[in-house]
Amino acid sequence: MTATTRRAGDVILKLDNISLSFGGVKALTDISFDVREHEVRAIIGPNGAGKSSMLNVINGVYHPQAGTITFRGEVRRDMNPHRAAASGIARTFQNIALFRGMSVLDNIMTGRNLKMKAHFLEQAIWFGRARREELEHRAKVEEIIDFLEIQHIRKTPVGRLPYGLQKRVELARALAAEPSMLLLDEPMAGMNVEEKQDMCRFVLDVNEQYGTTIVLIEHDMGVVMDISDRVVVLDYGKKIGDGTPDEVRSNKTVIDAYLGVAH
Amino acid sequence: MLYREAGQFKASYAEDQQIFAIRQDRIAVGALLVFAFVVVPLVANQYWLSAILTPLLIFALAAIGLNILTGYAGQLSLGTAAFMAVGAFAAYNFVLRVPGIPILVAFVLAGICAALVGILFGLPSLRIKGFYLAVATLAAQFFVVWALTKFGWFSNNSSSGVISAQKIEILGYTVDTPAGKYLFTLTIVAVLALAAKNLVRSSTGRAWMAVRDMDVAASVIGIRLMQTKLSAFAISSAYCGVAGALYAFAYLGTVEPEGFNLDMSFRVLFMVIIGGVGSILGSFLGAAFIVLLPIFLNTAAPLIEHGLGLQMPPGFMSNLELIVFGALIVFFLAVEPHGLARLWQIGKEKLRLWPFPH
Amino acid sequence: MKSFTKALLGLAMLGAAATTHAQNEQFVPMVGYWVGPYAAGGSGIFGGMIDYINMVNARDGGVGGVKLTYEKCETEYNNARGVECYERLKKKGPTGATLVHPLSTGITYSLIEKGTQDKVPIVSIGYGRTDASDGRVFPWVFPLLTNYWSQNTAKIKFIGSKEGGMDKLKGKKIVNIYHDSAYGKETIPVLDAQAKKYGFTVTHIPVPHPGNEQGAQWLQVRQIKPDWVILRGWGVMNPVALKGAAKVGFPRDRIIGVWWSGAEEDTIPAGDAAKGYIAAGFNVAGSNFPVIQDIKKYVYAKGKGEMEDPTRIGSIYYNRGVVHGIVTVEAIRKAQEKYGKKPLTGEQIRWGLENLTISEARLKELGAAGFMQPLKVSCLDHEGGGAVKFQQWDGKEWKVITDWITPDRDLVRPMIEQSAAGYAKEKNITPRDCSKES
Amino acid sequence: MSFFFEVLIGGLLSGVMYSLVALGFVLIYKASGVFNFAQGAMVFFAALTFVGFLEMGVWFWFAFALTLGAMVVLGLATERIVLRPLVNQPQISLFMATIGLTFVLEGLAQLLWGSQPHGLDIGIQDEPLGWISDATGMNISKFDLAAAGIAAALVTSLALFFSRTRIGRALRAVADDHQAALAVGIPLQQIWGIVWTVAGFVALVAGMLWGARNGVQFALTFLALKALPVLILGGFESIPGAIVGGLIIGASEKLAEVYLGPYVGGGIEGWFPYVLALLFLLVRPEGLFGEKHIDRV
Amino acid sequence: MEEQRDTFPRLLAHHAAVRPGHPATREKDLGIWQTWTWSQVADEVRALACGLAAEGFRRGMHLAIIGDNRPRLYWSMVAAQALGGIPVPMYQDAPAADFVFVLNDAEIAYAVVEDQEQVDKMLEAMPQVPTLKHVCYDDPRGMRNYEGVTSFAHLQEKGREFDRANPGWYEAEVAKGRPTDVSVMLYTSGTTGKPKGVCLTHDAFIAAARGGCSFDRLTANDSILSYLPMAWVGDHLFSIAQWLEAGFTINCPESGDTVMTDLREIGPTYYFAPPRVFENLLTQVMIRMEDAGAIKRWLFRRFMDVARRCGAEILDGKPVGGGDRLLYALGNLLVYGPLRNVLGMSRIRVAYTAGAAIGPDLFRFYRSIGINLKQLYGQTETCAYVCLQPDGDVKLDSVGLPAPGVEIRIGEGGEVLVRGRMLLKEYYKRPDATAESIDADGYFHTGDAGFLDDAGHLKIIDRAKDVGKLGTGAMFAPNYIENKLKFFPHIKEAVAFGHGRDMVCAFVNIDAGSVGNWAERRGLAYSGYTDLAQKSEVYQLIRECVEKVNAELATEGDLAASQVHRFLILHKELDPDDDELTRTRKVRRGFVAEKYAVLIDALYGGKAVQHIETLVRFEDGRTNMVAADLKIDDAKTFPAAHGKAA
Repeated sequence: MTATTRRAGDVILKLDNISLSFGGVKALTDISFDVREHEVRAIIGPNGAGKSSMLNVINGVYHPQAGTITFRGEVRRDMNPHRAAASGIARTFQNIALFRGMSVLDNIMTGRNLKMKAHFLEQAIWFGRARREELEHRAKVEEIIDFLEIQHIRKTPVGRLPYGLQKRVELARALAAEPSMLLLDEPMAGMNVEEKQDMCRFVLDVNEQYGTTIVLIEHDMGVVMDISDRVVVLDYGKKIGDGTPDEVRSNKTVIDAYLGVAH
Repeated sequence: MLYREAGQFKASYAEDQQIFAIRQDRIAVGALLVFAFVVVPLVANQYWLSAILTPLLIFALAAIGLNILTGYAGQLSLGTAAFMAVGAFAAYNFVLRVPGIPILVAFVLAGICAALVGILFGLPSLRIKGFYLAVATLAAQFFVVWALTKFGWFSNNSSSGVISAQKIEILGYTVDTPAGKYLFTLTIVAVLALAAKNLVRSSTGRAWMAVRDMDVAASVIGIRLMQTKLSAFAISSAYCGVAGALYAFAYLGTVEPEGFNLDMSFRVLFMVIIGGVGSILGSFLGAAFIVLLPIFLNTAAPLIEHGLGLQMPPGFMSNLELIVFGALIVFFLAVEPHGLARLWQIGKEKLRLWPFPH
Repeated sequence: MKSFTKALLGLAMLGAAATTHAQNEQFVPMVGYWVGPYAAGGSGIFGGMIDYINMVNARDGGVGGVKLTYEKCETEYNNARGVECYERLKKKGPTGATLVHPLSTGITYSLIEKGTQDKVPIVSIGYGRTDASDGRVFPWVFPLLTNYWSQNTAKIKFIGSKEGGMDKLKGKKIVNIYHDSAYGKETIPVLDAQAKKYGFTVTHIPVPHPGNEQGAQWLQVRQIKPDWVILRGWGVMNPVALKGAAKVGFPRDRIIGVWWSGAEEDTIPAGDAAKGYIAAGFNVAGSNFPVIQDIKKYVYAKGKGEMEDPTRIGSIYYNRGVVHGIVTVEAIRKAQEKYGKKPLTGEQIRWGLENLTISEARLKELGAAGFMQPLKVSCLDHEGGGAVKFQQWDGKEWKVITDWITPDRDLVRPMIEQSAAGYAKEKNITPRDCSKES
Repeated sequence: MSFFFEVLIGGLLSGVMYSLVALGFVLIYKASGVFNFAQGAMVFFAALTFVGFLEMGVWFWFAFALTLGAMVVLGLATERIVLRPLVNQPQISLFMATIGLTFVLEGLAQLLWGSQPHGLDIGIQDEPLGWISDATGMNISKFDLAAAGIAAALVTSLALFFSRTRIGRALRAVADDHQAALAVGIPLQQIWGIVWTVAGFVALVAGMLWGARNGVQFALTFLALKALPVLILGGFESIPGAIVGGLIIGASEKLAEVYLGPYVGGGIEGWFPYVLALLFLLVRPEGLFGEKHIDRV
Repeated sequence: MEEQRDTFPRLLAHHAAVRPGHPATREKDLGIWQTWTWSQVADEVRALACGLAAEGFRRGMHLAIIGDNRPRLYWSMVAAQALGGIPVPMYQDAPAADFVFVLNDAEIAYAVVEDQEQVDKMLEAMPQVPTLKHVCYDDPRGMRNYEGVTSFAHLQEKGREFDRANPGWYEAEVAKGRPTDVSVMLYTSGTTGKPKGVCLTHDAFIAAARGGCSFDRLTANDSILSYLPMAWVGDHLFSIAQWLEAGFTINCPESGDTVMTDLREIGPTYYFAPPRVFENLLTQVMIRMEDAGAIKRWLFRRFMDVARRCGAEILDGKPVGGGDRLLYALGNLLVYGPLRNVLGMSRIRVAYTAGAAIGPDLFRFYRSIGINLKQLYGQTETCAYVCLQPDGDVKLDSVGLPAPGVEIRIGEGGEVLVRGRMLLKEYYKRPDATAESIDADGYFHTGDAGFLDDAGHLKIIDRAKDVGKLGTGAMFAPNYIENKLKFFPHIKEAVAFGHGRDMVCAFVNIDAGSVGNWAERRGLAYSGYTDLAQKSEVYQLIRECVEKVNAELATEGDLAASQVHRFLILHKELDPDDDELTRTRKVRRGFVAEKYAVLIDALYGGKAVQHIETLVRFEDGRTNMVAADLKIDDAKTFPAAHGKAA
């Protein structure tokens, strides 16, 4: 996988002094960082460092008690999941959050729900716009299926899939929304080497092919250093490092807090 | 075994997304429809038409309604009968109070009334889930029956609270024979079942299932939880409402609020569970099972009694029937918790793979 | 094993069973209930009716030589199942169903149009559609003996007599505790009309189904301090009401129940709290009547009989069933007078019902003098009586305390005719002209 | 004002009676996550069996023991025949199964003991306490007070059972985490058997009290419906919740019926508790004593 | 003037004119069967040809085509032919190094490849192939940052522009084509030596295609699944020559992994598969049936007996008793029909197998369940067209009658010699080899030993050079023995030795799937292929197979001496990546003998165990050393009984 030049552009997401706590327990303390367009931005840190909480703040599942979020120039106190999705932020979850009762295809199709405009009455008679939409979006979804090489499981209920494939389907669902920013919460957790390689390839392909900005949380340092442009390091809800992989690698605080311990 | 699918390939997404993607299924469904629409009215006697098939279809419709809510959108409801009652009384009042209203319009309006009531009682679903919600829907059950009894307006001040449904008239033709009522019911149920199938295979249905399976993930991909849950309540209730209207107009002819009791809600829920949660087909299978089982047991009882030459104490057979009914339900849940639809599915898969086991 | 095979064979012949009926038989469907909350009533009434029919078969060899047959069908007091039972049984027997006792107001309503269409008389004794007493509009429906409105006026008459005359009712306070259902509400208009007529005040207090808890209602009663309480209860509501009355110290002998509140099943569970309670009834309790003795002799002595618990023979519900049986048999007998001693169709039985007269003398012949009121049905009047007796619970059994008290027909009949006319209008029925009926 | 208190006290006392039924639900839900709709039918079954033995002339306490035995057999059979095959099924399936069980119990009870109602005298009269009436003009039933006392004793003994005995502690472990309980070697099925037995015992007590109050008849099965709002309010998993919920429901429904009922035509007791519980849920979705769940993503 | 249908581009034009709306090509892509009609295909080819022209591709040049069976790659062949160029399809799974020789040999300047993987190989080969300048790829996936390569879409775009700028140019180019022009160059895999480019003319291939189509009455309404390597002559015959001749529909599977599913979906009417595929299918059928319930197994056994008894006869239209016919009809409903359906063979009218000998039992199995499976015989040099088995006259041990227009002679040493229009024009730049294989009479020397039976059917015994003699002087036909062994589902591959020796010994490869399944059912634990192969229980299993073969051989006259006396089970699967098999999965006997000489010595030396270390090469080029102690087992042999001659 040769590193190729990416078109890292302007800052599109800026988080300023975000603090979040649950019933007195501080999850995030005064965190600021930004994400540039088209870059791969990694968030790393030991377990409980607040990485997932950070993503949940970005797409509005959690509401920070303090701080502001600036997305595409718009300053907000907090997001809500629907608005985040509507403004082009998609994500995957640390623990697979697929719709277990549905097939792979339907799962990915839900990713396009936001783009479907047909009224339920039109859908009930399966006519006109509703039918057309279904077919058009199916074609789109098939491209994603092809892209992520999951053709063979298209009609399989997701519950029957092995873990690695479920992760891939989740990525597909997120991609189906054609997001401009993709939040990946440990996309490679629990995978074997081969699956990790595949996932890395997909993440980079997404980034290159669609120009999608990617914010990812990952434990595997090798992966993080290989594929990310810039890395934010969190520890106990605080930011302790920020910069290119090389910079972070040589950051003393980071080494002490994180890289020092065996991972 | 009967499925010969080799050579049935899909050259377009339209073909691939058909409800019945296998040619043999299409033929079977076509044959079934012809049978139901043509052969049954010609062959079946009045008892079968008016006492078995018509209620079966009506309950299937109610079960589809509940299945939309419980099976697809994952919101457990114990208030089905209440929504049916709303539909029945609404249709009655529309026909009564709006002179010359076409019956189908009255049915649609009845469905809308039920939908509105459904939305009202669906509001708690935004905050609460599972059994808490189920028990909350009981409030709808009790409240609606109470209100219909309490306010005489609903029953046109009938002294007994019982309403007599008006005649079904379509384009000047009065539907009053058992076969006519059966066909009327069948048509409505078939159309609505198709519409339900279409809904659940389009974005609305996927949104329901997404919310059912994992609501946080659903909201993160941009599905509005409130809209989705309430739409499920509305559409589900509308189906139940139309079923209720049919129950009054095409089946019993007269209904009283108490007829739409908790027992009926449970019966519909049984249909959904036994038929198969999240399956339109299952709604029909479940309705057939729950409608036919007691009748079968009841018919079989005296025959067994005579056959065995036993003199059972009175009430013995009735109680035994109840026990067998309950036991069969438990048995079914244990043997196939995903319902008859799953059994059907498994059977079909087996036939498709025949002679291979997998 | 053999019998099991037989049973299987029987199962296999589902539906074919109808053909096994011999020809000289008159079929009576027993569309009733033996399970559920109202099973006590259903099992008692159908027990009495079936025992009576069996007794007639055993003692007299049937009616006019025609043997009576029956088949039970469980409705669970559920309209839908009742309709299914009716549809299943209406064509049975050589001539179809003689008549149907749905024993449920809801089922009765559902069957009115079906019975009219199928020509099967619907007989509802002491329940059902009150305005069906107007036989001009409801030729096929027979709410025989008495209806809710009639009995209610009789109750007021009774209260009046206790107070020392109807004029003494003025200024009295009556509370109507009713089951909060269509059934319970049915007498409210009559009571209101009577309150206006006689100048007493009436307060209606509903009890939600099933009536397990009546603390609030009886506290309200206590606050109102009425002179009389009319209890329009159903099932468990009755004993709980009596207990409730005891709890607030309201005298039980000032509570007057309807006949669905006046059976042993309603008083026994209340224990001592029921002592003194008065209820109306169109039949009385007791097993000393010759007709009951005949049942014991011809049925139970041969080891048959419907009642598992023989102590229930002679109870209110059981005897009510015997009344059902008498009415059924007498209607058949009457019809046979006109159409001959052979199995008759529902249409012929309808004539029998409409022209049915059971005089005091006939009652005596039947061994039922004082057991039920004399009956005279006509085209105009499908009720045929309307009187009730009042009975008081003495802690062990019901004691009759009045003779037949007739209803306030002047009040009730116009209400019935008005209601029936409304129905006729709604359903586009031209009422019969009774003067032209034979 | 004394009328208000009379209504309130009457309501609280009948609330205790609701709690008694609700307790059975809580016990089973806590230990096995099963929402046992058959609890009402168990109450009916227990009461009918008990009164059946009594009417056969069996001595009171012996009849009690016999019935308790029957309930134990019933509980164990339920665990064995209904729950064990359904283990790991979704909650709704188990719930449905208990509705099926309701039918079986109803049929079985009436098959064995007939369908007519019975009176039950347990030696406490359901009459006003004279001295209170004299002193305050309020009627407080001896029976209700006794029932409240019995309920209190029952709750206390259950609380002791849960906190002091080995089995009780095991039960709590099971309630907290099935897997963990299994891991430390607690035989889950045995625990469930015990829970159903205890629930059967609670059903018997409730059945005796309710039976003595209203007569032993089919309508006892409807008690389940009275218990449901209590459960919502108190939380499915909380014994104190069942008590407090019962008191709140009992008192508020009586007050509503008396003071609110007349405005809407009365008879609102049927749905008022549900609506009350519903409104309460909107504020606090996990019930009064329920555990708050945070969705972690 | 009568339309000339003598070159492939003209055939394409013919179909585009005659049946423009008829589906010509389908491809399973994005979940559905994307379909192109003949007129669309003609347009695509035209655009492609013009695009190539615009890039400078000219008459007489060679166009390398590498990839899975993709419609666009098929079209490129015709596009090259339209320009008078010569397509050179190559085996897509070969590593870059393997391409170098062919690319250089054919002086390739232009290559059309499937995807990034193949592009990478081309780029890797480029430094050693100075001529290679233009690479065009079909699948743009992952190609964003590649430079110096063209996308297919781009090429076609360019072509359309070119076409607009030069109206009539395409037609003129097509018109310049001559039937005697070389239409395609196929490299023979060659069991020995470097590959040779076989030059085949339009005329040759069209003659072969036409003969085949008329022989089997193929029409435009037939359809086939194109899933075999495009570089293989058979695929070229079916998916290009017969496609363009008959005008039927070719269907390209989604990927190599989904062939079975795709086969089932398409349900082709005309099907070709090498014996190995049929073997694997049967093995799978048997394995899957073993998991079936008792009733199904009983039904299956019962009706397979019926089918064995009369199925093939019914298919051949021979007289069969009424009872059997009835049973067969019932079996058809319950077993054969569903079986054909799940195999995707419901609609098959004609199925062929070739490339290696097929076990008679295997062959009979398919015919008995109503699949008209036949054998054909041919080589790259003969457009895969020499003998065909006619419907209704299928002899299991023969490869059929000479095809229309083919003359056959048996030459010296039993070698089969053939002559006809379908013969190659020459070996590319190898006049020596050309002269060696085509004699003065115009007969091509096939290198196979065989004979014509009384009815004129050709029977092939073995490769002429492989037929050897045992030390005792008895005839030794290793292939024959190996095929017998390979018929057992447990045996995937076998190599028999015996030439010049006293007895026959054999290497066996077990079938991991079949034997694995067998082991699981017996609760036999094993850690991997090597471990499984060396289990004594497995040896026992294989020994039984070997002994059964021996018993058969004992009845086959001269071949009785070829009974396998000793055998061993190899610790690894023979693999094309290790050069042990050809790309068409034929055993490279010499190579194997050399590589495993130590094992052969052990076999003949009477040792019971032999240690061996082997280098294994993985797909990605990595290698690994596998060491094992191999057991050697003796098999029972039987005295020769004179039943029938081999």
